[in-house]
Amino acid sequence: MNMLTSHEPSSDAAPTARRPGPPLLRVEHLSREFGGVLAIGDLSFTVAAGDIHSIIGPNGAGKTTLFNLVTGVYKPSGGRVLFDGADVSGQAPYRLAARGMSRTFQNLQIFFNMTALENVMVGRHLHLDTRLLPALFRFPSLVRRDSEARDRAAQLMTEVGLSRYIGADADSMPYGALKRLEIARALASQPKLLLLDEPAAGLNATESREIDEVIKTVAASGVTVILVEHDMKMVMGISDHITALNHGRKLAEGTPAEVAANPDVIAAYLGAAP
Amino acid sequence: MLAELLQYLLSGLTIGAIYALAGLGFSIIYNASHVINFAQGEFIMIGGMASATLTASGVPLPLAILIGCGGAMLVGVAVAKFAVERARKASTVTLIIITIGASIFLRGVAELVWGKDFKRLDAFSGETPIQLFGASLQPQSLWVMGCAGVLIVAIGLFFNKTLTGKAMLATSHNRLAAQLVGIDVKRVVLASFALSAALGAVGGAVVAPITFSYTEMGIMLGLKGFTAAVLGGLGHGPGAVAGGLIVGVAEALGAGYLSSAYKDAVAFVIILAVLLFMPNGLFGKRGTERV
Amino acid sequence: MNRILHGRLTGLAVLGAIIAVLPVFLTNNFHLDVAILAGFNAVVCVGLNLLIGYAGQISLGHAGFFGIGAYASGVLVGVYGWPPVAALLAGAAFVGVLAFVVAKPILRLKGHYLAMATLGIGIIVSIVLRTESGLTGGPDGMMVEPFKIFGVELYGEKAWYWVVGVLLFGVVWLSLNLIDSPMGRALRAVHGSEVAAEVVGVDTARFKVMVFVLSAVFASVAGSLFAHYAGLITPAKADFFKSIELVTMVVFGGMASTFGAVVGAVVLTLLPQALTVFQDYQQIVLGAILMATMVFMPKGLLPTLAGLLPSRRRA
Amino acid sequence: MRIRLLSTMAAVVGLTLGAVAGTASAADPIKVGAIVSATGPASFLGDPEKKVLELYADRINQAGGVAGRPVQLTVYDDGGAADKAASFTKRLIESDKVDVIVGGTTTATTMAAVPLVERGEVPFISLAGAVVIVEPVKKWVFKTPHTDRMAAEKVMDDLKKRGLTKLALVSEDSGFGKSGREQTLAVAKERGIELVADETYGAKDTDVTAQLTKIRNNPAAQAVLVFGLGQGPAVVTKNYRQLGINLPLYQSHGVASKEYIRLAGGAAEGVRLPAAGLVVASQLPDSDPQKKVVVEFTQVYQEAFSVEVSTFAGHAYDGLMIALDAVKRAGGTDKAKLRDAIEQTKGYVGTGGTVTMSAKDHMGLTLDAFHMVEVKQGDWTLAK
Repeated sequence: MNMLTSHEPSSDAAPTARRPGPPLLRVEHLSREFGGVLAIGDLSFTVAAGDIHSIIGPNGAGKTTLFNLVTGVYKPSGGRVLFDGADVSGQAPYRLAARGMSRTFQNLQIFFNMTALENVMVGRHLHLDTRLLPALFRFPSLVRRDSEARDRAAQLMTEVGLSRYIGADADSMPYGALKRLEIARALASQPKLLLLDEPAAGLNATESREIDEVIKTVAASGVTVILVEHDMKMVMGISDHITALNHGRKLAEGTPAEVAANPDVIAAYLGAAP
Repeated sequence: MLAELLQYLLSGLTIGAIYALAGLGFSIIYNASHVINFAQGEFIMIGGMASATLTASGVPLPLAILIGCGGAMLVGVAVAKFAVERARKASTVTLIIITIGASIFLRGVAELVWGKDFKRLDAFSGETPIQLFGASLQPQSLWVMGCAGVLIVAIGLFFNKTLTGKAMLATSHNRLAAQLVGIDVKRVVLASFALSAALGAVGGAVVAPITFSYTEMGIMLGLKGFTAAVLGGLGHGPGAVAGGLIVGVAEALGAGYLSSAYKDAVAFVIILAVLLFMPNGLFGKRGTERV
Repeated sequence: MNRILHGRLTGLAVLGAIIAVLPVFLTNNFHLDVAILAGFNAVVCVGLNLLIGYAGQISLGHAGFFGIGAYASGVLVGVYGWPPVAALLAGAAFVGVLAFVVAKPILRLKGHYLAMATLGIGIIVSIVLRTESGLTGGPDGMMVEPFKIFGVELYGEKAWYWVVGVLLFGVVWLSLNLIDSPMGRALRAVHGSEVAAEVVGVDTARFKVMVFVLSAVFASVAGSLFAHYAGLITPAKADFFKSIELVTMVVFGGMASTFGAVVGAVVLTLLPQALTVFQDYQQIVLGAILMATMVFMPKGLLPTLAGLLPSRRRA
Repeated sequence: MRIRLLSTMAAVVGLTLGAVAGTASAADPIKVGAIVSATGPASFLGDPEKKVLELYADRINQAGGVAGRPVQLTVYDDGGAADKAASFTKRLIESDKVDVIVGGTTTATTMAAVPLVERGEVPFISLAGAVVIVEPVKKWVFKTPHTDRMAAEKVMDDLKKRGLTKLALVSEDSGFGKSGREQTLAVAKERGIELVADETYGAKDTDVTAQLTKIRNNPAAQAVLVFGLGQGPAVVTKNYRQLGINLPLYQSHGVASKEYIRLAGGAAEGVRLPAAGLVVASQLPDSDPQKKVVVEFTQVYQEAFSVEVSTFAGHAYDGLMIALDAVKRAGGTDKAKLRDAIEQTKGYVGTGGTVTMSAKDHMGLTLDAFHMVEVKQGDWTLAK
């Protein structure tokens, strides 16, 4: 497992027990309710920089809600989210993106009114000239950077295995390709932290494996990944750390092996009372 | 002073009752099909024109209203079947344009059938004003408020007590689920148009003795109905009724105490103010976006 | 990239050619007049299309901004003796500020609620114009003085044709530039998925406000020039029906297509004039055409026609 | 290829525009253009006008035309909108190339057309009521109906006769209503009548009780005058009775149509207004020179359309007849000569009265042509 993060300079003496990096994301006593129903309750955990950190739990455990809270889509009812040392609770998603956070969605959120390439180019938004006047009058500097962005987007699409869709309209692409398109778009913003919400859902075994590879490559390039996924084989295979949720509360956490052995987790998945 | 206020209130409630009926029509169709039907005002017009012209040619009033109602329902079903249903997947704006196209078309036909002049319909029970604490009320106002009240209660009972009504409600909550339990969603849409058309037509018939009927009578009434429906929260029936009454009364008070020229603006200022603080209207559900 | 650029230049060339050649076929001033009106509508529609077609935000009140521009010119020039250019700029600035102030709260609304709010603003504007008759001449409108710049009076359909032609060409050029820029993509992303745009750093509220202001300013400038050209403006130019007409042009021509907006504006400006032959059937035919087009070509005229040519990408 | 495509497109556009323009026929017709408000709030003025123009153009053509030339009539409906009227006027002048224009149902549509006909140098006979149309005199602009100033004068004279001096005014916010309001204020000052209330309403309002409530609560008011067109005054009349106001109610000549009585119903009983002799044709004394004309016109009109004649139908008839009479005298359709001939109209007896125009008077009617009428049992009667 530890090979996955081998790009990190490992100064530690013990080669088998990898020491976690400094925390990139801290969630403290986070809670959120919807009309009196608690979706997330008093949840705390830490994600170390450079890790692939998975969130697991049965349906309705609050995983997607947690993503929405961390990325600013929802505002927390209580608690805090600290990202890269700063309290970012309740900040708008675009501000968090500027701080280096990006994500994909369980229900695809593709810009179907654009080409695949343009979808990825939107991901470059933070690194481009987005002022009105240069756009209206097509300033040369804007055109130049835009053209670089186009090249970079094409490169990213190739990296996630979408080279054959570079000229395609998004609405003509198959489901599996769109899943990767979201990853490419998220990567285009050069995030420090990437949150992937069920990237393998709805994919067949071959496609899942390919996604698996993509995630590993991403992590290998130094991006911290938080993963929500139902495919246990995948989760157990690539995670450095796992947090298990049930009914919006933390059930267990630890290495894949520790979590897999936790009786509460087993009970939750088998449907017994926690 | 009090007599003056009462006078304005009565005027407002009368016209507000018509707005409420129109707003209810918007809501029913919106619930069934998520379409804002800008031809709602034309249903009102059909009711007003049919009853005015038919009674003028000797048809007894109740029969004339019934015929107007039937005609409007047929037209409503036709709009649903030939325009709205075929464009189910179209965007919101496209659907708005389709119903606007329908309203222009219907006005054109009405002009051809009934002519361009104003029609008069005699008040249902005379024109001797009723004196009420210094305010005077046309008997026809009582008809308007009474009919609107009865219809609103009847619609409420229909949705909550009958199977068809419950099926329509179910469709509005979850179209797919309704389809899965065997509700014919297409028929629900047709029924909603028929029902809205009937509401509009009765409204048009009862208000005609006050406003006269003419082919363009539906434009402003329809617009105010939309305002009422949005004010109450789209798809919320009682909300639309409340919205209609609020708009009507606000207009009358605005005309009386501020300026009659700005009375139409009053309604729109209110709705802007409400939407500023309640983006889903007074009683609308606060939906959270699912991602 | 080349294809998009290529499509843009081809489209601009065709538009330029049509504008340049058209006067040959317009045999009298009335024909020029209709062409000029179509041009004014097209300018407003290109701007409105940025808002509706590209950013996906509906406005049923844009005629209000057109009307404010028109009346700003009419009143400032006619009553206060301003130079027309200054009046035009003042009108545009006022509309810009007004649009900015209302945009923030309004653009939080979605779908039909947004439609209602913009409709309300448009109606309030037209009611104010109708009522403040001391300045605006009331429901029957006011006369506007001719456009003058550097002491030269712009007069006659011929001259105005070229002014509007150049204006339209310029506005289309600006619009095409904008669409194919980071800001343009951000706008389209807002339409595609607001939340997805946000998580890659797009401040959706800012861009929605910006495009709303921009399209309102386009409308105001067109309104100012229209007022000088027509010589008579009425509150009807700012009312609900005019707003609906503008939206219809955009949707009819094809949303999210700059040239579609132009085509929609031209066709729907000509249509009522052509339909006067039908006399009493005019409304029926107009209504039927609107319905039929939208039912059978929900994407609008130009994208549907472009789709019939398989090798071409839409402009 | 592209050029051909372009030219085809341009040609199609041109054809569409030109479709209605028509081509000149061998008979060289007299081209009469008309803009009327056949729809919209003023439709009960404009619709009869349109009917009359079409009816008489037909009748004249069947009788062999004017000086051997047929009349070719082009009518556009402006829906009561000033800007549409302006655009149709442009079309009549530039595209249809008419010799004379009749119309402008309302003051607003007329005033929108005025600068265009002045610039295009086409004789223009308006069917609208306000005095601003012909005062100051505009070279190419004439009108057939009585002015609002005359209406105000007639009403004030009637007030004085009844010993009333305090008047409440309710005017429409349209061109006609506004001009009428100004004239009323001016005339009231001249004749020593005090205006104690000055309310307005919108042309499309369906409820005017708020404004009338204020008047009802004003103890000074002795009579009420309404200045408006179309259905608005009927709404005012109905609301007036609903509120139980018992003061004498006056209307302007803007409602001199049976349509008004029909719409207002019983509420119109006792309403007084100044109107042309046409509405009381059969009640006119035989000595009245107008009698023959108005009785005949009434007969023709009612035979053709089986509806009651209105003064507005009469205005259109007068406009068309004055224009064609001038064509005869001018010996052709040269616009400048035609204009001069219209200005020289003398002793023409029409439905509105006896018209004698001059360089200073482009209407040519006197106060005598106006009759104060009162609604009694659902019909017009000459008021004493």
